[in-house]
Amino acid sequence: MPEQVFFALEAAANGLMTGVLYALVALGFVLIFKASGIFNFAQGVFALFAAMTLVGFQNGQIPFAHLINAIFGTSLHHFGWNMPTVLAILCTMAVMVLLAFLVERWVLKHLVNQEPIILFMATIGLAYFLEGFGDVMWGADIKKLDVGLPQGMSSAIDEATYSLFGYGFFIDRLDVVAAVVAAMLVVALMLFSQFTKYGRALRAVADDHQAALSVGISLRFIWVMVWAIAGFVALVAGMMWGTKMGVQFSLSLIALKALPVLMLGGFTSIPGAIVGGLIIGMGEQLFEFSVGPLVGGATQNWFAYMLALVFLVFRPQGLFGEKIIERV
Amino acid sequence: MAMQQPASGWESIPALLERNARIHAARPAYREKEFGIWQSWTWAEARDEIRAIAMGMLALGLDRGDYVAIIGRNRPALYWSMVAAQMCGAIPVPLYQDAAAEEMAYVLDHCGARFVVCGDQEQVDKVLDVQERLPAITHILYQDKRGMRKYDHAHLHWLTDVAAEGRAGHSRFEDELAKRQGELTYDHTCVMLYTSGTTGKPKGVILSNRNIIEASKSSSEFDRLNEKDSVVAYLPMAWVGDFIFSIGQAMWTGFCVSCPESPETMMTDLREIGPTYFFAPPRIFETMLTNVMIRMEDAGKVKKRLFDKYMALARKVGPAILDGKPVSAADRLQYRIGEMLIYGPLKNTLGLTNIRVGYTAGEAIGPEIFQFYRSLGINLKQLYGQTEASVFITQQPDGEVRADTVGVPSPGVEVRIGETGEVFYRSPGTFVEYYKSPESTAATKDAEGWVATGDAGFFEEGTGHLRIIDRAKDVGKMADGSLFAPKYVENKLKFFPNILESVVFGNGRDFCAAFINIDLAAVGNWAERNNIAYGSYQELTGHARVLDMIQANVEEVNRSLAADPQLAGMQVRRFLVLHKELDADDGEMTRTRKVRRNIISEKYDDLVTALYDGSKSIYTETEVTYEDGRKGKIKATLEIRDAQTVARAADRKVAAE
Amino acid sequence: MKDGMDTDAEGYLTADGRKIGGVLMEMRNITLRFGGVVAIKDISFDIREGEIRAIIGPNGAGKSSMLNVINGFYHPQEGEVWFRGQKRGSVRPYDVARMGIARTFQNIALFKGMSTLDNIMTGRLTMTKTGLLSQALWWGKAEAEETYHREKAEKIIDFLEIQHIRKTPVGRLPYGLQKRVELGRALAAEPKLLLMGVVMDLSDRVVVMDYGRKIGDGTPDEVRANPEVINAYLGVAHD
Amino acid sequence: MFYREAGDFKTSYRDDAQTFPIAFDRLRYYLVLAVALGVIPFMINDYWANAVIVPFLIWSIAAIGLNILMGYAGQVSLGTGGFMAVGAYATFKLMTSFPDLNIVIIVVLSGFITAGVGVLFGLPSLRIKGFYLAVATLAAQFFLIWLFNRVGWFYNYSASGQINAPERTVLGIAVTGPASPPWAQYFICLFFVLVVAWMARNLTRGSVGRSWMAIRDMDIAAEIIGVNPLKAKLTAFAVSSFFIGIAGSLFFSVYLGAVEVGEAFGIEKSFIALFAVIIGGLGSIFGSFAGAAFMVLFPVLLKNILVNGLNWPTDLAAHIQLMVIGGLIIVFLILEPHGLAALWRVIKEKLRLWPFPH
Repeated sequence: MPEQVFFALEAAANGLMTGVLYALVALGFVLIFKASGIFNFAQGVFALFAAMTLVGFQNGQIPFAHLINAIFGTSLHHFGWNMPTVLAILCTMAVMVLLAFLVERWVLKHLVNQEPIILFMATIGLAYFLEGFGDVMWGADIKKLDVGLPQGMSSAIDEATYSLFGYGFFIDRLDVVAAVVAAMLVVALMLFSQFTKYGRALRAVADDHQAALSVGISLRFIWVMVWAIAGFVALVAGMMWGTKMGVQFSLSLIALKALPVLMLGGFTSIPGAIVGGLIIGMGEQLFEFSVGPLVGGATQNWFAYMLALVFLVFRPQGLFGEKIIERV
Repeated sequence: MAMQQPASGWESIPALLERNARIHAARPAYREKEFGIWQSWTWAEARDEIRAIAMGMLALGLDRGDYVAIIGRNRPALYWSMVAAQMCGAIPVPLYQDAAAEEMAYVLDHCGARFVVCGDQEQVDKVLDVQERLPAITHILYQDKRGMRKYDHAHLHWLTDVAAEGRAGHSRFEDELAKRQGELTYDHTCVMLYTSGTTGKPKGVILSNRNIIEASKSSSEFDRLNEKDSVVAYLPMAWVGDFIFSIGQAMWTGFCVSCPESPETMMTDLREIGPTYFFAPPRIFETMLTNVMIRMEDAGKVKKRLFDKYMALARKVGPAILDGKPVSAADRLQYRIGEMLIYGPLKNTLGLTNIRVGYTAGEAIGPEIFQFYRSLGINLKQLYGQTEASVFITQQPDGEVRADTVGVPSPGVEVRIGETGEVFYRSPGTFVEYYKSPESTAATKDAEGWVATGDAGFFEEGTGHLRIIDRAKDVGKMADGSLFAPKYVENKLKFFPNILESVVFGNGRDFCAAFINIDLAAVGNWAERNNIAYGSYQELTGHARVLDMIQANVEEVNRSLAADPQLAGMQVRRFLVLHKELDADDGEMTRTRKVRRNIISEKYDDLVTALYDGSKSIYTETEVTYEDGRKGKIKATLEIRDAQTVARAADRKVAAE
Repeated sequence: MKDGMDTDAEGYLTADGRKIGGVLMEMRNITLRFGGVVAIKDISFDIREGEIRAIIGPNGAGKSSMLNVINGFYHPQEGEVWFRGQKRGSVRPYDVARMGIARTFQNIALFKGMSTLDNIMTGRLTMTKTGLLSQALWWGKAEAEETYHREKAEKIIDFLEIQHIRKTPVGRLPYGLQKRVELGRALAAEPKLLLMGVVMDLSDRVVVMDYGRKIGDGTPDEVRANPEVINAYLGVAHD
Repeated sequence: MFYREAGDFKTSYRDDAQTFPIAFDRLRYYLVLAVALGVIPFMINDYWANAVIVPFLIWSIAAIGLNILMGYAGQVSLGTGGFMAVGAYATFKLMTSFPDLNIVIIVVLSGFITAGVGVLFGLPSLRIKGFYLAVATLAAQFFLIWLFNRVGWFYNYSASGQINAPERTVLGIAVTGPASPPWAQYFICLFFVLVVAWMARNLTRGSVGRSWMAIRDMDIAAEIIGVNPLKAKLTAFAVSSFFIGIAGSLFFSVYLGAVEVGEAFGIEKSFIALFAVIIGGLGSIFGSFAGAAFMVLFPVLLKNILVNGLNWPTDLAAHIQLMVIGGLIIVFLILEPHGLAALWRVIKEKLRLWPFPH
């Protein structure tokens, strides 16, 4: 039934695009994990927070308006101007760098020698804190994000595929843009880590903290840097997701799906994050397409986790990780 | 002296054991921390254990009148072995477990021990080392099996096996055992204890059942000890005090004897048991106090201030409250708060909460140390005693406790002061004789039963309390004819926490001079707090600031001596700090840690000379014995300090006029 | 035996007169590879009852790998392991522990969050018989079993003279004491064969390894005289 | 106030291994028990039962359950909410299928059913470790919630998708349903808390607990000394899920009465349990209580201050609550990674040594 095959292909293509976005969030995780061994559970909330901040700047929202109103009985909400998108993005970027700095200063510095699992817990705490903080700062209402990215069905793809297969693929232009942006980001990050001094230091840190120190770069700087980069990646991801489905809490849950992506791809592998993202994005679309209707739908809620779980049982080191020889 | 008839009808320790097994059958008799918990035996169980060992000893051929040496740390099984030996009509001879093989050989040879009961492999090894020279030894028994597997077991027996043998053969031995036990009378030897003696070879003091039981009975009554009391047995088993407390009084009253798990866990074990009756030589109390003070140094400011405040209050009113003297209601209330906040918890962490009666003896105790415990509400008292007296000569009754006296004569004890100032006593506890040494016996005990203590002292007017100044033979005259009682000065010096030991010279000389041993724990801690680096004990002893500190102590002693015209002549004019600790292994002290003055002055002849020839420093080499028995030499250059003295009160008066 | 001292099936007497029994464990032609790396190459030797057997060799010679093979942590690609007269199949380490093989490690592997006593008690886990429910309810049987094992553990604590640290978390102990606790844990299992990750100068017979091969086997004196062993330690180039 | 331990010695292993070996602790424990049994039931009212005491008891059970898994066996789980949902739905199905079955039995059976599900999701733990496992447990969380949401059989095909607890009685007194008096709710929860805490204590002090802790501290060494890792991990999952299932069962039947699965057992419930365990202290039963108390009391307190005291809007208070709890988690991890239990241990040590500092 060629019709069904095309449906499936279309679903897969859409999944691939979603997968690119998963991969984007996953990238943030990988960066931080590689450089500091920290499994940053708050990465999803980072994306949410970045998107909220971006919208806030764009719309000229007064930060902490709710809190100020509650304390002083005022009724502030907006400054009354709109910020140009580019400026807003830059401001948000600055906020994310500041955030990275504060996280290092107030959290990581004090947890340096703790076990990884403790650091993991700390990032869960951080996620909670940041979620509450974002809400207090910008309000918890669902916000629309428009940074001028193209949206809606891509008629070019529709026409091209129609002429090729006799079936027009419905693909959102935003997804295409996201895929391109993600690809560019990945390339940029790879170039950064291969060819710049800081990039090399970052890789050195991943292998051996002492060695990195001997290169003459402070560990703390690298941590701030890497968290800032992760913040930047979160901002990009937040922009894409936010444009796609509005800025709201569920954004951070979707970002959580980067976790199974990582489990598939391996925590330390950038290509792994990309491939894992694509597999999961595509897999969950196809699964929903084929099995979903039989079991009541909404299988995207768990498919990614289950896939990762089953996969890991057979290959605990992930797709790109090396086999671990345990020693005693 | 009138011979007391057995008041009780129980003429031996085994007889008392039988009585306890009947009237206190289910009450705890012995406890020992082993395998993590307090293993306990009731009197009935203890009786069975002891009988089993006794029958096992019979199976090995133990005869009436045989000597059975016991060597090891305090453990129930070793106490049982002593009583088991008594049951068989043999005589237990507990030995000091830290004695070197040579010392032990002398004692084993002297008493002709046929059986030796050892605590563990270490003791067995020592006995095996000298066994060739001691043909009398036929069997060696040991309690702790560890490391013993590879030994030739022809004459070696695990105590548990011996007891099992006894149990297995009970039908064969029961009659014999009953017969031998029945033969025991008040005049049979109960135990032979070797006194370390400050000079010469140890002497075996023979104490009869009468001695031990009468002494235990009257002393138990003196402090109303009963079967509900409990003691921790941790002092050397060879020491008469331990024998009286852990066997004599325990058997008489039926109280429980608890043995610690190991020397390292002693303080924890003490705390766990929380004894009601406690004995310790001044040294232990001093260490305990030092530790308290050291630990409190690290306390936070608030806590430290609280502690200091309430300790000051305790010093002021504590002893009075303990003695039931009138104290103002406000102070009483304050003291009660202190009890809740400080004294109570402090006593508890030290394990002294339940102490009803505590004793210290053997040496003079520092008044501050003594008062510290008294002020906390611990009924610590002093007694004066000797092996030859079955411990008790004088004791302090409740309510008449002071640091500088040793109390009034114990019940049944007569005390008189000889012409030379020497103290004599006569009592039911007075020993029978020195074993194989009629001359020594005659020299010590006269025909009427009066025993010379060798200590000089006097009865205080008014209170009737005895005060001891020094060893009688050590009391001498200085060149100008004034009194020289070195121990008195030494004790005053030793009351400073920094000073562990001191030896004062001056007999026949123009002035007094002293050797000082610093207390490594206290001085080391002080050094640490003051950032004074030192690499060794020797380096610490030579440090100028340490010497300054000791000099200040010496000068303070001088000031206090000067207050009393009789003693002012004994002020220490010159002193040095010894580069090594005086050690029993080097023969410089007795096993009970009493200074052997003559040996020291011979061995350190060069140093003594330097003290009196005005040199500023002296180079010396000293031979030392290491723990493993090897000998070595240490070299040092010692600085000799001049301490300020105070003119006699009388002279000063003259000068002032 | 191909090489080494003459040992018959009934065992032999050691220099200090101890009786060594029959073969307890036998390794036959063991080869272990990690990917392309050969960690152990065709090694055979036996261990007898009552014997103190050493495996020595320079760093990286494959001693630890050999111990790991013995206690079932690594599975050799070739060769057979015989224990108490039976060929051992594919086993997991905990099966091996149950067979009566205990081990101490080169780098102490204690359970840091647990006390000395609990660590030693873990040595007796292989002997636990009561089930989950019985333990959850702590009915007679579970408690009696716990007490029984506690008694055994306390004997070991007493033997090793570590009473004073009984309830101290082992993470806080100095190295020497940790070593003792680890030995205690191994002894608590009442093993037939005890593998120790440290050199002991008490051996009856010694296997010498270098680069995964066996280069000597015999009494300590024989081994010391073996030129190949000397070369291995002095670093003469390998061909 | 200060411990008095002199003379408090043990003559048997039984005494030595008891839960509160120190007499003073024992006394305090009996005191708490006396208050719980003899005072609270007479003072409890609707507000206290609903806002504080009943949720505290239920979260204590859940925290003990999670602590078994995380604190004792070292296996991180983010699936507590999902497992609680299993307990709740098992209870619902049992209550509606067997109306005559006693509620106590139903709760216990729900625990067993949850234990089974827990074992199923615990199976991967043999191969997956650390935070890989944490993420893997998210699969349980999301899958189970989805399952109860989408498969009609579980909610008896009710139109709303909700489940409701019918009235059930113990000794003739309603403990579930709208008519149950607060003290009865309190008693049934207290009963389970006591049983669960007692069982958890028994398990953790015996060989099962030691095999868990061995796996937690060093899994390879544990295997070599004879611990079967699969068995140890699965028993931990089973016991943990058993307790969590009981908590979920009570949460639904006694506390909420009506449940919409996504709302009642969402991932944030997993985090509440997780935080309770971290703040309370990993590997401590006392810590589970302390952590549960904190996680229940703190929001109530904060809400009382912000909303009732300062008249701030409820949503703002909720956001601030998120911030503060997140912040406190971090502060705890930095200052006392072993939680309130460790804090208490330190204080207790101080009191035992008083007046000495160490």
